[in-house]
Amino acid sequence: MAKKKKKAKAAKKTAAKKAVTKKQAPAKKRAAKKADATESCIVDTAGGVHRAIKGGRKPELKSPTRALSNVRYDERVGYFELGRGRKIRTLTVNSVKTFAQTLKMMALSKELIEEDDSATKREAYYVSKNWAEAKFDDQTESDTVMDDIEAMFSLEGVSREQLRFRPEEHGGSVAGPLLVLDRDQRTGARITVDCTAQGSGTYGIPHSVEDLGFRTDADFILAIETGGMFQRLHSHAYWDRANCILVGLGGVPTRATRRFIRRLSDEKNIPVYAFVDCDPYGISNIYRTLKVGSGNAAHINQFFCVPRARFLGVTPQDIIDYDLPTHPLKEVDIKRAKDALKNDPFFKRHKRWSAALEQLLAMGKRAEQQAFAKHTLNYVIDEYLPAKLRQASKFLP
Amino acid sequence: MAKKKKKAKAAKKTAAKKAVTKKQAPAKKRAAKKADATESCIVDTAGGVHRAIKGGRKPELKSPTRALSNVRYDERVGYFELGRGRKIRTLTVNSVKTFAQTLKMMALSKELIEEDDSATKREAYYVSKNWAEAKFDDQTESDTVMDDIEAMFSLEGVSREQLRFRPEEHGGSVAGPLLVLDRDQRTGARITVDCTAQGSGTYGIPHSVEDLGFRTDADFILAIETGGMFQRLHSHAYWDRANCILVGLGGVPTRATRRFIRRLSDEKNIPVYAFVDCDPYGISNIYRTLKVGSGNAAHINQFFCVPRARFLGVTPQDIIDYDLPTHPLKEVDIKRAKDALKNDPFFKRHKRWSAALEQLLAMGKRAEQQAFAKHTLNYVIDEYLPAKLRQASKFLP
Amino acid sequence: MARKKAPPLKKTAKRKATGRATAESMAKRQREISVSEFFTKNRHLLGFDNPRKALLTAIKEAVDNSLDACEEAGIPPDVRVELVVVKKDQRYRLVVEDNGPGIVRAQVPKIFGQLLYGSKFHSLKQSRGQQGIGISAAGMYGQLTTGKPVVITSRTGPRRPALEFHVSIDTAKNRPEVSKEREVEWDVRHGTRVEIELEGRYQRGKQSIDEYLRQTSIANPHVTIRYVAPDGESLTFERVTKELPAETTEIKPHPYGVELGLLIKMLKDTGARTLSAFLKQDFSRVGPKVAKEICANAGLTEKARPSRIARQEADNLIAAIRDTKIMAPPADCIVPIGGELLEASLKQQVPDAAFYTSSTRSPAVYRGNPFQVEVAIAYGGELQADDLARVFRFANRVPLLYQPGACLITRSIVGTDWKNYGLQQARGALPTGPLVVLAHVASVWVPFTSESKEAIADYPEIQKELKLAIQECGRRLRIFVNRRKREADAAKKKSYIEQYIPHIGQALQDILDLSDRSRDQAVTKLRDILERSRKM
Amino acid sequence: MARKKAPPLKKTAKRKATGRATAESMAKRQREISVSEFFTKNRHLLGFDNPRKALLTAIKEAVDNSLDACEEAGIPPDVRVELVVVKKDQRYRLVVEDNGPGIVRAQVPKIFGQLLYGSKFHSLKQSRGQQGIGISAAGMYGQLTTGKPVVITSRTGPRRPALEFHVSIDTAKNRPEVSKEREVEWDVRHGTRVEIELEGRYQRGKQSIDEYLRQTSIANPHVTIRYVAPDGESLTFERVTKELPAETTEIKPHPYGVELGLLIKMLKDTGARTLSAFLKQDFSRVGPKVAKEICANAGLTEKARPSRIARQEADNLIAAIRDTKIMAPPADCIVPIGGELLEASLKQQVPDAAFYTSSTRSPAVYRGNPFQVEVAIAYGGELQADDLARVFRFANRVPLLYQPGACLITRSIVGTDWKNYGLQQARGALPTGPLVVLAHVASVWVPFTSESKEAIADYPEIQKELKLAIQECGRRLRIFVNRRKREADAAKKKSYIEQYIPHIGQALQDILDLSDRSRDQAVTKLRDILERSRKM
Repeated sequence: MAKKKKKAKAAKKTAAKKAVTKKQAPAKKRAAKKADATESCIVDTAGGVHRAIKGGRKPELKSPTRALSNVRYDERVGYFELGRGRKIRTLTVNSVKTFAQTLKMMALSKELIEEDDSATKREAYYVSKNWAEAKFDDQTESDTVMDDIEAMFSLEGVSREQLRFRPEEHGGSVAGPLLVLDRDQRTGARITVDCTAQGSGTYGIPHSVEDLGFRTDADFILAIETGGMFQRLHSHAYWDRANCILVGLGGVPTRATRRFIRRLSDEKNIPVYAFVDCDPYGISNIYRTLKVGSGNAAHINQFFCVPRARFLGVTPQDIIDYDLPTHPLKEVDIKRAKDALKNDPFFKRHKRWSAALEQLLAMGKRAEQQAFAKHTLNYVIDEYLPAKLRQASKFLP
Repeated sequence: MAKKKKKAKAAKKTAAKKAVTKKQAPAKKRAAKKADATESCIVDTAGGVHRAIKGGRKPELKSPTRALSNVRYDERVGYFELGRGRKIRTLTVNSVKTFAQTLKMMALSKELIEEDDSATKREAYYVSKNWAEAKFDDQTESDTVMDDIEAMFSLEGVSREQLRFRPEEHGGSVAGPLLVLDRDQRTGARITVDCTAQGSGTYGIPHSVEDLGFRTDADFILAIETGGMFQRLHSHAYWDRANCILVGLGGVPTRATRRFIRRLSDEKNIPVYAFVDCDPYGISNIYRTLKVGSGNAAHINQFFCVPRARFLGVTPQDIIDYDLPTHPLKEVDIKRAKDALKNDPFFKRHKRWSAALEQLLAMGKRAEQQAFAKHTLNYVIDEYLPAKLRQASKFLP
Repeated sequence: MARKKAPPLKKTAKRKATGRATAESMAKRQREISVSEFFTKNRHLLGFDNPRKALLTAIKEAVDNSLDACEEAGIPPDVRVELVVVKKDQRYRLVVEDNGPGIVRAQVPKIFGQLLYGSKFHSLKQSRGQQGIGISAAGMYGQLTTGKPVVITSRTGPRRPALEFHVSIDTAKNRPEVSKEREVEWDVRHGTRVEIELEGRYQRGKQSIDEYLRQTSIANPHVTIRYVAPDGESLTFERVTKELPAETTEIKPHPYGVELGLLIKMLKDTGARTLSAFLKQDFSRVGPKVAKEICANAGLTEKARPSRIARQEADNLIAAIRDTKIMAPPADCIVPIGGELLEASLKQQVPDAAFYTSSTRSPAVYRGNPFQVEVAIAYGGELQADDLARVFRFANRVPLLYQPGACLITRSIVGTDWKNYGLQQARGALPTGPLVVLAHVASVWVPFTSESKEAIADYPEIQKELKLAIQECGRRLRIFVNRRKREADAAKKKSYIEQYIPHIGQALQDILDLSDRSRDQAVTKLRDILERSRKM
Repeated sequence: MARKKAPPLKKTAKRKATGRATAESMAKRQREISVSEFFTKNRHLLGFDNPRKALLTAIKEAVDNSLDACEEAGIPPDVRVELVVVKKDQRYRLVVEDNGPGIVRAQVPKIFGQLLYGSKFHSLKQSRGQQGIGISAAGMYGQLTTGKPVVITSRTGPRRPALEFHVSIDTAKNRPEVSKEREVEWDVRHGTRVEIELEGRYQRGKQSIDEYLRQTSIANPHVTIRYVAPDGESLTFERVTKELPAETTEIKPHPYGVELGLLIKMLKDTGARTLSAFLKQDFSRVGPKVAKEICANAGLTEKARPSRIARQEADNLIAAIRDTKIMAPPADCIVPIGGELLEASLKQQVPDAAFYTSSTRSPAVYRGNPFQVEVAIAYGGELQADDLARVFRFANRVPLLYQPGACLITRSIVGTDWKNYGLQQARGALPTGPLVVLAHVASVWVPFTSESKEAIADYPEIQKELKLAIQECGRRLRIFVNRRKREADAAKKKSYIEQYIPHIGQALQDILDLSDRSRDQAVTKLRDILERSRKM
């Protein structure tokens, strides 16, 4: 037993390192290593439970406290980090059902790793239908257990995707000078997908991006909020003109999209510029989440945040400089902005952001990224983006 | 003037034919012809207005009545068709503003065609900000005018995409044995996108699919409701095993996705099988809309409906045959099903569908397509789909 | 504390002998209770629930009396109301002074020192006071809370002396006690002045004295009221007209409103010798023909002696009356304010509206009592557009400030569908908009929901009249609103043509590659076409 | 009809000479109004608004009188109520008969034929009747609507004759008229029987006679009521105990409840020679020390003659009383029903609940009046779980059926947070659940919101006691509900362990590749660990 434990620990360390590694490794090899490390984590956790039982103690599971109070923001790290707060769940009469379900779910994860498969939250819920009394009565129950497992293993540097639970949502769209190194789904042979060669179509980010490799000489990644703007830039091959990779977020980016941008920017060391609507939703919910994550899901920030991201626009000052058509700020906008100014460690940390939000509130207006169409449809391509990019160093942090 | 008119009319006829053509033509040529025809339509309509004014009459615009009462369903045509009901809009004092905006919007469309560009609804709204008093005060206004123009030109067989107004929404995801013939966005050179060569990623359908060409030897197209199921089938390269093209709908399919499936199935003459949840939403809102369209947007059905679609599953009988985990039907489900049975020409026409809906109501239950995970995660690949496909002729119509 | 157990029955019997009561011992304790004692203990029944309301109620009773007296005497009322602080927020002295006919010496004590003494209770005639309780109750409340008598000064004519009385109530007997009576100097020709010191609390706002006086002035355009508030500020509500309301006449009861008990009493008390004469003399609207018909229907001879009519026969008589068609009672016993005056008054107090209208219904009858309803509204202008409509309620020209929710007037306004008249209205609520609604119910007997006379009770006949009057005002309001809207529309259309036709020209030029000249021709032509059609 | 224009002022002056009134002519019309006339016209103030309510009110007044009389005489009441149809849905004859002490001959006419005549108005003692209006008002209503007198039969002892009286009211004078008096055969030893014929409408259901009698029986466990309904069906509510409530004693007023006016009157009327004696004799809880302190605080000598105390001095006296600490009034003037009996009674009428409890508060005081509150609840069992809680309200053992929304009891229940006790409750509403709440307020003077005695008025002191009693019941309810829940939980946990531990074993085996034996050992061990902890 002792031997096994040691081995697991070593694996865990490797996994933790890998999660932030910048060195490129062949996809296959990395994938296998990761799988190994994840499995060891599961075995190690279950082993702890078993040991407790054998010793006549109540078994415990430890996960981070998920609350804003247990979050810290350090600019050098670049995202909201988990604090030291931990929640210990002891197996009691009351928690026995959830405990059983948690362990069953971990067993399912191990099985998925061994069979190199994955399951959505919903599939996992249906799998539980075979667990007799331990089955979930509805999906919110199984989602909660899965979130708990995710938080628990995040302490070991293992993400939900590594546990082989893949999200339900679509990935974003990609176009531009990027080669994605992947494997043929049939043969497992190495293949390369050229994101400049999709015609008017796009490369769709897969649900799990852990095992992808990249090759690119792009100068930056442009992360775009709306489908309409992404399509305009793509159909005019803006990526060619500016030598950049376009990523269409489609609103708040999915986990896969965030992880894709994070890995791409980390591994290729290229900056990420966010181009979103100028409103508290675009600034806070989309950009802030992309860059530093959110407070109440801090345990996943280490995987999903893109600390390299900078804010290209639309800035409150742009509304004035470009005489953009605006809408009045809605109640919810004002509330969101005030809340960010008051409570959000990110905006509080960056004076320039506080000033920008104050400016927005003072104007009482918001503008959409497509508002440049007022000048001419391609004003954004011909004027706005080039002008902005000339002063990239002045982008909001 | 007379000469111009004749030419326009001829062009119009061609356009109408092209819209349902099955012969394959080189993309470039077709695109150019279409653009020509669309432009002629616009010129012709505006010409009619001008002639009326010169004659001292109030100009009129004619569009189809958009109501369920003006819809007919003929199984041979395969989708809900517009009836003969027409609405005449006369230019009066009350309608002068909308009339002006409609003509301005048509002028914008002509400009887009001439510049080979396109605009989203939102961009069009912002373009109007330069129209002084004729500008739209909010986007719902401009959307309404655009819907009216779409309905008006649908009578000429011209779609909104041909008018170069592209939708805001994402297209669906595609994987499988399909070559998409397109043009390089930079050079305009012909290129081919191989949908088997996207690795774990996918081919993202562009916002406008009018000018795409296809090459494939797939046996069928499998249209899948959920991202989770699409990803399972894709990651196990099910498209290779079953020689089919997988299209992930992501809920109710977008216009681009519907048009993509329609054109692909028409031009390549391959059947479309829908694989959706077994509930009134999957059956009516997703499948019925995909196949025959909806009553209140009948003017676009000619472009977007996929009459070739058949219903693979999940059927109410599947719930019994495969002992699927279920949820109780919700109030809204029951209402929707009863409404379909009572009012929907499609379900009323097909006895087998009426019976299936009755069966669903009698059971009082619904099942999701991921429910097969109860057996094993890949039960759907190993058992369900093969069994179903052996009896494709028995699919619900 | 645990309940003390009652002793078992046996013991009770024993105790009965010693302590429990018998019929005889109980009889000894029976006593008459005077009506003053009764109302002292139940003062909330009269509107003296709390110090704030008490102050307002006392003023109201005094002003009502002054107005009634002036009008009866044909004098346009000048009323002065003054409120003096004795102890802030605790004790006030109220002074109400009028230019009425005064009160003769012998009557003063009873009017102010005896409950249920008055001239109006038995007469069917429209007046503010009804029961002879109000002013003496106010005095009693003052006496109870401050121990001070009511001070009345009265002069009945320029050549007669002004007399001052200090009057208290002996509540045990409901009889007045005059502690002082003397001649005083008073520089008015005739009139009455009442001073009451009482516990009270002074407050401005919704149910305040200011508001009560303002509304009184609206419903009484012939009255001038001067008001000196406790802080010394004075406020004057000037009369709009010097014309007094037409004099009302007293009527006899209408047969439809008579119950068996009252009929028996009337039969006993009448001076008439025959049943037929009794019916004709003692009732409204009974002529020889109707009397004959009633008698026939009741199976009684017209010559029957009223005092000999037995109970069962009287019962038949009631049934016969209900079966006989009898004309509605005469309406000259009630006098509405009148549309013109009501609008003028409303305009003076709510000056900034854009539209005023009113509707005065014909008199109608409930339970044999004639009544008449009138409604006026003010709309638009500077009135608050997003508040609920304000409602002024009046009964016999007296404003009703309390219990709006319990009042038939409020319910009738709420029950009207104001959406028909272009206003917003939530279910079960007053309409929302720049609207003031004033409603007045005048009757020889206004049915209040309680003796404190704060709300009008539910009678379907009155509700129907209220609704009809409201609807008439509503229809005129709709016409006004529609006309406004049409005018705005026409202006908008004219500018529409000017604004948007050039854009049509521009768009046609863009699409059809027209020359500038063609474009301008099209614009001109189109303008002609539309202008022509607009004028048709 | 357009308003007739009033003549201009000049004409008015002329008319004055001919028709308008003067002080003298007005004086001639002034008249006394009898209290009977007043209440005849304002009968809704007494609960005779409509025929249905009139029937219930009349029964209530008669039954209240019977119970008060029996209890005073120490006789466990047997009351018989019969309702006879005279004309369906129009006219009924009401008979209420008791085994009380009877009424002496001389008192019968006044008790039944004069309003405001009674024994309880001036005494501070807990009883059902208070004002001496109820039963004579019922008779007056009968007379007014049917013309018939009230028929009373009374026997004061086995050896005395039974006498029958026919009594009417002369409403103009508020005096009784006896139209017949005779000896009759009556086979009861002592008691009173009242018959009233009146207009009415009979209905079962929520505010019905059946319901009133049933609730009366709950609050009066020592009473047996037999009821014969108009359809001849009879219903008996048997007593739960033969013990009468403890006899209450009459108390003198407490100084804290006295206002200036009353104090002046008492000073005038007292037989005491000195101020100190007056305070000690005429008030509760004033001993030599307190009397001395009051006098000192008021700056008055103890020897002062009460009749010479001036108004201002009396005013000081009031202030002094408020500044002096005086013991709460004695509580033996009020008698609660008592927890045990209340629960027993509730169990008899609401038999299918799973849990009963009650709380009787110690007596407390509002405005110098002692009062006491008790609350009982029934919960669970067969009671409707998704309805609002049912509420039974009582004042001095009399059920209150009308105006629940205006009543302090309802407001206190609504204002309690029942979520604390495991029930659901919407904002501003009664709790939802299988719950019946009974509340009783006993006092020497119950403050009603109107003379029809349908709802208890807002006094913070009473509300506080109500809330405390409700909360005490609520806490016991919570304990009951929690115990139930704990029992269910324990059973559930036991089965939890059995159900889920094997899955933990299975999962550990899957993840750790355990042998079957290791797995089973883990399962056994884990079961031990959990069972052990569960029992601790």
